[in-house]
Amino acid sequence: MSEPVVPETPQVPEPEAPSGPYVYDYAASPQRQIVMPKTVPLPSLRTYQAEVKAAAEADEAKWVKMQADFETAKAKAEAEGKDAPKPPVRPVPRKDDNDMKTPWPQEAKDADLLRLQECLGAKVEEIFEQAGELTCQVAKESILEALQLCRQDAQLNYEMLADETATHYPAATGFAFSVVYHLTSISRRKRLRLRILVPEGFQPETACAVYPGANWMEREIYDMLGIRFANHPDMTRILCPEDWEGYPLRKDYPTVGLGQRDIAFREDRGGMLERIALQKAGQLGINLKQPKAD
Amino acid sequence: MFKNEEMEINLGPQHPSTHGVLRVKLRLDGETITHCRPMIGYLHRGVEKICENQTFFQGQVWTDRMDYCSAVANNLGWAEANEKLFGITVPRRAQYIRTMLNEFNRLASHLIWLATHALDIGAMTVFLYAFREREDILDMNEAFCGSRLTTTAFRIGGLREDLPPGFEKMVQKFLAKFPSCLEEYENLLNENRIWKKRTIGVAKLGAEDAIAMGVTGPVLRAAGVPYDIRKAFPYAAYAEMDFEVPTRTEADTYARYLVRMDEMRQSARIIQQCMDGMPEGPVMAKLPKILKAEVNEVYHATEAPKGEIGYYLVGEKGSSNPYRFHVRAPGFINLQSLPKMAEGGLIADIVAAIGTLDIVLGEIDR
Amino acid sequence: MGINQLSTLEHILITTKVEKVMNWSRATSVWPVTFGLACCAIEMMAAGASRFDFDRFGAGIFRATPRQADLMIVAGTVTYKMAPIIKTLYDQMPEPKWVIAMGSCATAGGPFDSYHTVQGVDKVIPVDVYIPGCPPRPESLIYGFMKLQDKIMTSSLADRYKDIFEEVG
Amino acid sequence: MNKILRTLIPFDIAKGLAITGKHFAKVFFTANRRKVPFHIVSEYPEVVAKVQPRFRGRLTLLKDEQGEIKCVCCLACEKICPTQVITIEKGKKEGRKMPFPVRYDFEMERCIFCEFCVESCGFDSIILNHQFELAAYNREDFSLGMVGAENMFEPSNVGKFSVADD
Repeated sequence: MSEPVVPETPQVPEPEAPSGPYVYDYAASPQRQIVMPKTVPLPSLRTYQAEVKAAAEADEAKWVKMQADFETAKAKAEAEGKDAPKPPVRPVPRKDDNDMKTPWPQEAKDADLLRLQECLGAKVEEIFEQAGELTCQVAKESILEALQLCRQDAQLNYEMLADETATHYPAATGFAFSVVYHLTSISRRKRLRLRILVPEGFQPETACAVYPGANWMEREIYDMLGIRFANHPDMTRILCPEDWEGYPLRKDYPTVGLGQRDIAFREDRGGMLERIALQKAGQLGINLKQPKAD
Repeated sequence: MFKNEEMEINLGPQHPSTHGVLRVKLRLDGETITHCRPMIGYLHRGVEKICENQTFFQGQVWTDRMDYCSAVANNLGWAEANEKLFGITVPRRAQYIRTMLNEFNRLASHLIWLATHALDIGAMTVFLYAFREREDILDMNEAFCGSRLTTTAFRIGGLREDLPPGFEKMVQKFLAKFPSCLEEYENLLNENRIWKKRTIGVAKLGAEDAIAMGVTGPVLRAAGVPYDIRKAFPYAAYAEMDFEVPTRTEADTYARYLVRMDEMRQSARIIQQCMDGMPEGPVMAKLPKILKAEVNEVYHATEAPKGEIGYYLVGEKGSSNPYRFHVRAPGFINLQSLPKMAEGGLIADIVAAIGTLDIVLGEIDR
Repeated sequence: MGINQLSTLEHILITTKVEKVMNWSRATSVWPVTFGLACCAIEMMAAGASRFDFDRFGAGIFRATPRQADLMIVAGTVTYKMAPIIKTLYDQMPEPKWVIAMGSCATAGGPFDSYHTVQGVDKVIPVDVYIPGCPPRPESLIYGFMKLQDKIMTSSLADRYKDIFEEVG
Repeated sequence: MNKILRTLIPFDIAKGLAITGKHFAKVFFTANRRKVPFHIVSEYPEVVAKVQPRFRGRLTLLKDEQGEIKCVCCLACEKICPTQVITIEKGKKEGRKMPFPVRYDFEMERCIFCEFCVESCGFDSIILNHQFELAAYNREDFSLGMVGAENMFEPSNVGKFSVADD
């Protein structure tokens, strides 16, 4: 069970603001502020149904309370001999006049999802449809099994792994990331989304054995979010330099990086001064060696 | 005295034929490549992270700058993914205009591919000819959106403005001359001995390998798989268009060249149909002033010139920013297959292999 | 006194003329290095292609190696992974050399105010002309290039190496 | 034998030259007959470049007929700007009911010319004009604004597209 990760703001000396009007105020930049999410926007039929039920109950309770208030007010008014107050009208939700129709999660009716549930049994945690897309959430230990089933089963036959990515949910309890696999069946013209929820430190099984194309996508997930995949042939960073610190797409990482604006340059036109030697890439990608003071 | 030794060399990041800042680490046995490892990230700009701090409306400008050769296709995917997230119905005229601009964009992207690919292999003239036609398309981009390259063409729910006056005339003028221009390129290349020697049988990638690696776009179609998202999962106005999906079975560089040339013909056909059947009506759906998402996740894929571009969006309840924004970049996935294409071949052929993948580093690194 | 004056005059006459000729020849045959980073590189290619013929300014020969080039057009976003390479390339260019920062990204990091982007290439190498735009039109690039030509024409050797002379003594 | 001959006699070069020559002749003669310039190269510095009416250039504040700045500091452009290049300071001016921008800063070095600001403006007080010759020697020159900048307020000398014109 992982607690919501409270970000430790590293103590980085602010770069000194050079004079001149053109300098962008980095300290005040909205990109620098970390806003931790408070909710867990994980679409799920179960939570949606619970929300709808809770909302209906609250609505009903409000209505009952309004009626009770009316009764007491009426009794009070009668006792005092005044005119009776207006009976309450149940408020109807306001209808917006626009072309938007929010897609809500719906019961799974598609044959593929039912087939997955039939084959995997209790390993399937949830199936639902939303916005015309099929989602199947499986247990995190049995993702490889589910992928193999999708690839090899004659009725499913999802040949291509279109995309694999992950999302960070720091506010959630019980898990920290969701990893989603988007499968495409070229022959059947269908798409399917598999989803697992993984806690911090858990290493899900790699999909490279079933879909070799997952290699780089999993490296990107590791680079950006810090989820390591078990049995992956080459679990190294792909976009950031090898010695980059932190995982940028986590919610506790600021958009403007940590202490990265300290590149200094000294004009060295003729090559007569001491050359500014390039060092091995430092902590944050680049470290230009300062020239010695004369 | 002579030892059998493998040599390791770096191709890039500054190399004229890597189309940007790609670095490829090669191990050579003589002139044969035994090991090939593409290294990317030299243009990683953190688009996904920036978008999480921007509203849905603002997010569009970042999609322009991912695949800068086909900004309109990226805009289309972004707009459609958002429309799926919010459940917006787009007016029909807007769909037609989107389709038309998307096809123009495919032409521009394929032309720039043709120009640079031919330049890499040694045909300079095609570069000058292809850029000549591309300028006409960019003029149309500018007439419609106000910018040549980074168009910011569409808005969530439709378009900002209708077509400018005189646009139809420009389109017809372009369509009248474009087929003859295509013939010109083919005259220069199709039977060119150098071109044929450097492309036929080079950088093969079979259908099974391609599907396993997740490769999409013309590279997959040149291997004989007629998978085109415009046909398989129609979006915009493609369901009403009559066009073919050109395929080849040779799966080599020359086949990909032919597939792309045929695709340009089909694009011109689609543009003509769009102009003929352009419906009247509004171009923007009725929307609230500020779009607030509900808890929802969508993955919307469209057919960009390079392959399948997919947008994965997670919405947070009551928030106008995307909670998570991820791009399935076609170049990123296609580039994975470079070792499969290049290993066992000659070092000179890796230039052809990189060129035929039609990569744009902006979308690979994002 | 007289001799002294004459030598001063001679000195002025000859050096200014040589400088002028040198500047003229440099300004009219600036060879840029082929170095595209991002979106602006496409517009740079367009500037070199058929409609905006960069050859008209003597700058159409894009060299693939920095050792044969005088001008580096930094066209695109500079990231932390790329910055050391740009510095190396710049160091490899022979003197005299000039740099054009093309586009918002090279000028100031542009829209990409993020963890992996250098906020302006002038943090890594000195820049002579900045061209804003995202990306700039080819005409913008040509205008910026003409500004660079003006700068080359009006520059003098003494100014160029002033700080270095001062330091060396 | 055939191969050697083909290698010796440069057929392909001749073929390529023929195509180029044919093309040149075609363009040359049609252009001459129709009395149109047959070259496609734009003569930019000598001939003023033509841009399309919707072209997005530099941001400009507009004045109304009385010479007053139209901007009323609703801060819509500041909020919608994806790169946060606009900074407005609200203030008051004598003899004016609406708020008056004491400072209107525009950092052009970061601007991406997306025209979202103009789209969001409900008072038509800003436009992106047709100016694209913006190169400068210093980054300071890109910091435009009401304080210390000269032509931030002037309407562009080139006519700018507006939605009403269509």
